[in-house]
Amino acid sequence: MDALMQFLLSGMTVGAVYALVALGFTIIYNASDVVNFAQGEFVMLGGMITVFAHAAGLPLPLAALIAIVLTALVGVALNKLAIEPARGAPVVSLIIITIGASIVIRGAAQLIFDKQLHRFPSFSGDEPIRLLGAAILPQSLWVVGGAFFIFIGLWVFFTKTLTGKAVLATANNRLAAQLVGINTGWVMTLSFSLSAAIGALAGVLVTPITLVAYDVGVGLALKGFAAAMLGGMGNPKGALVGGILLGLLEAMTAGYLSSQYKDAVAFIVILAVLFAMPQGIFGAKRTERV
Amino acid sequence: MTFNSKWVQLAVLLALIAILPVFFPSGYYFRVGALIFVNALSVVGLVILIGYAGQISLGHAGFAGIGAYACALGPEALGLHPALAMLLGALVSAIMAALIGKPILRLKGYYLAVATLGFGILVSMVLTNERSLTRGPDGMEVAELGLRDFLKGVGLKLSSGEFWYLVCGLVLIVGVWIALNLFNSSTGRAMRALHGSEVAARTVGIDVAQVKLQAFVISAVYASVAGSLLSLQNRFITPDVAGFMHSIEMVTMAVLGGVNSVLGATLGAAILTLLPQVLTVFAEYEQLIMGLVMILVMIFLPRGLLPSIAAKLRGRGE
Amino acid sequence: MTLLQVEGLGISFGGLRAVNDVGFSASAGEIVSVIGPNGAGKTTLFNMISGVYLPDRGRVMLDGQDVTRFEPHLLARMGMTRTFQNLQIFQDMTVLENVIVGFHLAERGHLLADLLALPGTKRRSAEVREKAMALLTRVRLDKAAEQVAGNLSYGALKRLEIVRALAMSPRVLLLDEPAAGCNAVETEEIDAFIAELAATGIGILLVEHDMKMVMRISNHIVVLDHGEKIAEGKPDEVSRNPEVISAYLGTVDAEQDEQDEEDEKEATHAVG
Amino acid sequence: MKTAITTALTTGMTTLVALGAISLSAPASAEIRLGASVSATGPAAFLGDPEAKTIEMLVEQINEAGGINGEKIKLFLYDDGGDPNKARTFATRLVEDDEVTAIIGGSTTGTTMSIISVAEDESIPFISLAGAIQIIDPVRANVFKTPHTDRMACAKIFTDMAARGLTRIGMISGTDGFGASMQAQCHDIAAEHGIEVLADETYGPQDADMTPQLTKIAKTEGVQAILNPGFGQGPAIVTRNKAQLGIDLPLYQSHGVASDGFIKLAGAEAAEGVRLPGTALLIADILPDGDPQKEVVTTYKTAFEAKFDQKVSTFGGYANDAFLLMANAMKTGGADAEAIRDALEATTGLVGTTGTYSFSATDHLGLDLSAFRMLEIRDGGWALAE
Repeated sequence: MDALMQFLLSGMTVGAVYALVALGFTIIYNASDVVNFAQGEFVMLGGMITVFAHAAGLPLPLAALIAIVLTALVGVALNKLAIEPARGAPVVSLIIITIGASIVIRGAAQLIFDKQLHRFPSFSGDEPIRLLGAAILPQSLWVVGGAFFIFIGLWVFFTKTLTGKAVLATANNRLAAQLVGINTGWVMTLSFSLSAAIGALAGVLVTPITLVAYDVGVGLALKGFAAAMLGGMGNPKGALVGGILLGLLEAMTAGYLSSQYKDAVAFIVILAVLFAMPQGIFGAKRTERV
Repeated sequence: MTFNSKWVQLAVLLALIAILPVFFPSGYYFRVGALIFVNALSVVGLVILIGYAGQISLGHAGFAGIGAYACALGPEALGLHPALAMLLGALVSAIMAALIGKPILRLKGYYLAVATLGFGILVSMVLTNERSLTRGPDGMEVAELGLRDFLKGVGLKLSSGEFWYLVCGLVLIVGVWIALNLFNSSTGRAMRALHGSEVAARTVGIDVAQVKLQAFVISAVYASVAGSLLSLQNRFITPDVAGFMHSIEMVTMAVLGGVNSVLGATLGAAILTLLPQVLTVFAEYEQLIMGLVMILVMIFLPRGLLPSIAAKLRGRGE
Repeated sequence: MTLLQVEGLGISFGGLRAVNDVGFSASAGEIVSVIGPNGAGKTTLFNMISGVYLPDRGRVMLDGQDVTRFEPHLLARMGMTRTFQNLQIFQDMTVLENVIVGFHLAERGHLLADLLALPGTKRRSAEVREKAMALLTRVRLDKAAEQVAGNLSYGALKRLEIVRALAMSPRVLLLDEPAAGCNAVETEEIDAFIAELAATGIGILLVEHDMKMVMRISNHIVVLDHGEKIAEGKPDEVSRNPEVISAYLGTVDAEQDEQDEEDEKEATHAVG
Repeated sequence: MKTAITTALTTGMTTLVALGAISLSAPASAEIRLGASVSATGPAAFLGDPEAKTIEMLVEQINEAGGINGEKIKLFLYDDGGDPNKARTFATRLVEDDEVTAIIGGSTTGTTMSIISVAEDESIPFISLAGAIQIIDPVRANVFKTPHTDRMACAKIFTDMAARGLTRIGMISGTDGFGASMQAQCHDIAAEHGIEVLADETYGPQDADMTPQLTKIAKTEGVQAILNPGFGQGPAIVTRNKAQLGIDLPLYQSHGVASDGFIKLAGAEAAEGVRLPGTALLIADILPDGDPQKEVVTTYKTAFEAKFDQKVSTFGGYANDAFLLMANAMKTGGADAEAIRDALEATTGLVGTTGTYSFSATDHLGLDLSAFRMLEIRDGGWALAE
């Protein structure tokens, strides 16, 4: 029983990490139909900048804030320099562009920072919280809380605010959005900076648990992408559920089957879900118009 | 027509492969050449899948892994000759592609991307984790093909580099020939048609699911043979060959050179294989430059290097 | 004799009945037109008959065989094909290749033969190429044969789409607004061409907005409104039907707006 | 038609130009050419990064001091990114194009194995920096290595466990090359040392939480200690997770994390009491003055930390030792590959940071367990466990 509880808590922690990355994918995808494979690099930047700013003597909250702002700027630059100029390119080209961007960011981080692993102190100490015979670190609660907070924020943003609706409208039909007076250029800037900021915040939250190095982005982006697709790309609910589900799956497989094949089981489930629901769990069905 | 573009393309490729060695200052260039040909071979397969049929795959390194490990395991576990093992690998890849392609190819765009990605990761995971068979992440040694010794026996003495340059060059030419045949055949046109409009292709009687599957299987065989050639040449193989980054590298090569053009894709393979070799002087900046090249080509030459350059040249000529 | 029979066909999208209980039949050599205001469900009806959408209710019979829910490529093999309201051309292929693809069923051989360019494949290819050129000549597109299809004018593409469909020697041909966007001369040309086709014994199902054209060439007219069949009969009968007149008069303005909106959506869809 | 020709010509020209661009560095003369291919970037970067820095630093030092027998060393250093395929290409390049007389490198077992086939074919002496036993067993004429084998690390750990009466253990290993190789080696020799492996778990190199695996191990009846072969962030997370779960079993890490960075990442509190087999390099400060390794570790540590503002690691030490061995052999062998190989094989009693090397025709590792020291983390620092 307490073992099961521990697996659940572990799954929640890891799942929340994936969900945080997956949530970052949502906004850019909603605004531009681009899956940004550089999303993992935003997470890395969030962690690395905080580490170095903190090491330079800044208090942790200020370091984190600087990291989030700087990463948001990187997001805007990514949009202006790489995505906007290639608007309308086919999916393959966009995948190559964002992967290229992730390689550039990683290469730059390796030059600017270093190749070492880093971590900064947990926000609320390392004294584990005991729960029904299982233990969870306070930082995990920060991560899970962060995922839910961002989820609710995004949900409100997309359904209740005019700006959020403008983002959705831009993705749906850019021309029409412009015609009704939406500044689509601004919407794109906003979306990229928000996505990048969410990624950076994720990096700040997870670094005390997962540690950070210049090359952690690829792995995170892959899992986040898988989680987002599992839940249905573009839907914040899908990102949250997909992430948590993926984390729980891995933890349960590691706990009860084989830790060797926990990633395999996760991907098999994703494949199975996509066969049954080609748009993911919460993805919108699209009828082909002819 | 006595002369068509298929034969011109093949002739140019053949001439390049035959003439370039004259300029090679050392045996190392043969190695690089052979690598280019191997990469080009798997990329030509992707041209069929992505360029002709318009389907994406981020997991084709998985098939390269199957081909590579078939050559490592076949001789050891089944006592097969490495050449037969290569055929077996191609067969296994084809069967795997047919089995997973059927459900996967119903998906579109990013969903197809994540599904193929999952497949690739599964293959590399099996290769990494099944230690008793594959020796795990440290990799395993691969048997000698034996053909070089045979050639030596009949009086043709080639260094390892020269031999593989020749073998990979010849296989690439065959691969390109097949891809060009396909382009102008009924099946090839069906692939390109469904790329243009799936629904229209269906209404003229094209079994879209089947044609997509054919493209997937053919490209898988290309990747598998390329993987086999790589492992036979290196005499050593690790699960990295099936890794995600290798899949990405393959797609990048294809798209960079021009995914609709067999020769273009070959050029893409050449550039991306050469780049790290040229950039060793700036090793620190290698990644940065690599990423920038990917972005810039996609923005300024969206159809890929070769088609864009060719279009520019043609424009000036007129 | 009856070639195509549609019985009680219906489909709903998210609870909304787009088409409900529509039935009619068409014989060889006959031109049956489906008319109605925009949003009446004409294209949806076509999509169901041609297997693009799966109907919720009803049957489609081709030559006495139940072909409901058959995939489009199977229907094509049985001799039914179609064109599209908003062109579905293989943009990156040449004009000639577009038509050759239409010959797919006649040309296709074994995959291995294609890969190795065996003599049989080459022979079939050459035959088909010749036939395709003949078809292009018929619609005066032979000069453009080697051009990339995407470069052609709209009217030319409309004709190209029709000959592509003809390439497979269909017994039943569904034409979705073949004259839309064409000028008067082109319309007349297409008009004559369709009549010619019907004369060779092809059963033709036509969706068309140009009422003059419909009245002139149709043998039989089916009128849809709000997804339901409101009238059916010979052209002069239908044109006098008061229900038909009110359906048209009542929606003339709304119709145009809706059409524009749809076109725009399509355009962006194609770009994306 | 015309398109096809232009297209084809363009391809041809571009390929030619690109191929021409490779040969920027033309060979010069009167120097000893040393080749190196290490994984300075990629997943094995924290092996390859200090290795690359060490080799560059040492070449610079020796050339400033006048070279070997008056001849300068020219270093050709490539970054294979941990990719065995690239490593093989660079090895070919080193041998065929740069015409080096000896090679150091191969940060991982995979890259090492790729370099081996080239070195063996062309009879170029090669010192590997990777751990697996298959590199030197069976002995290959031209292949040597400096790190202890994984098998020796297992033996060292098991000996210590047995001495403490811990005979039934649980293992949690990384699935990267290092972890997987050591996991297999430990299994092989566990019985010899009277150790029983009751639980055997793994984790991926990028995993963020290992509590399920640790819970399983802790729940396994009779487990007395935990062994964690792996490198990178994995061992740090395992150590933290173990503390989080309050598992009160002794934890052994591998030599893969023998650096000060590990204590920082795992946190001094969680890492307290962790034991691992390490080299003298880590405890240079507390090494008694009479220790034979005192001088060499202090020299290297001081130079490296002064130059790079970065703590030394065991891995940089491997490169240091490989270079010392190579330079020593070059003193007698000059720029002749075969003579260097023979001199290498004849090396006796060369003191390095990892241990004292004595090669022979049947032993191309030349280390024994004596140089491996069982270290324990106490109060956030390293201490000798024995």
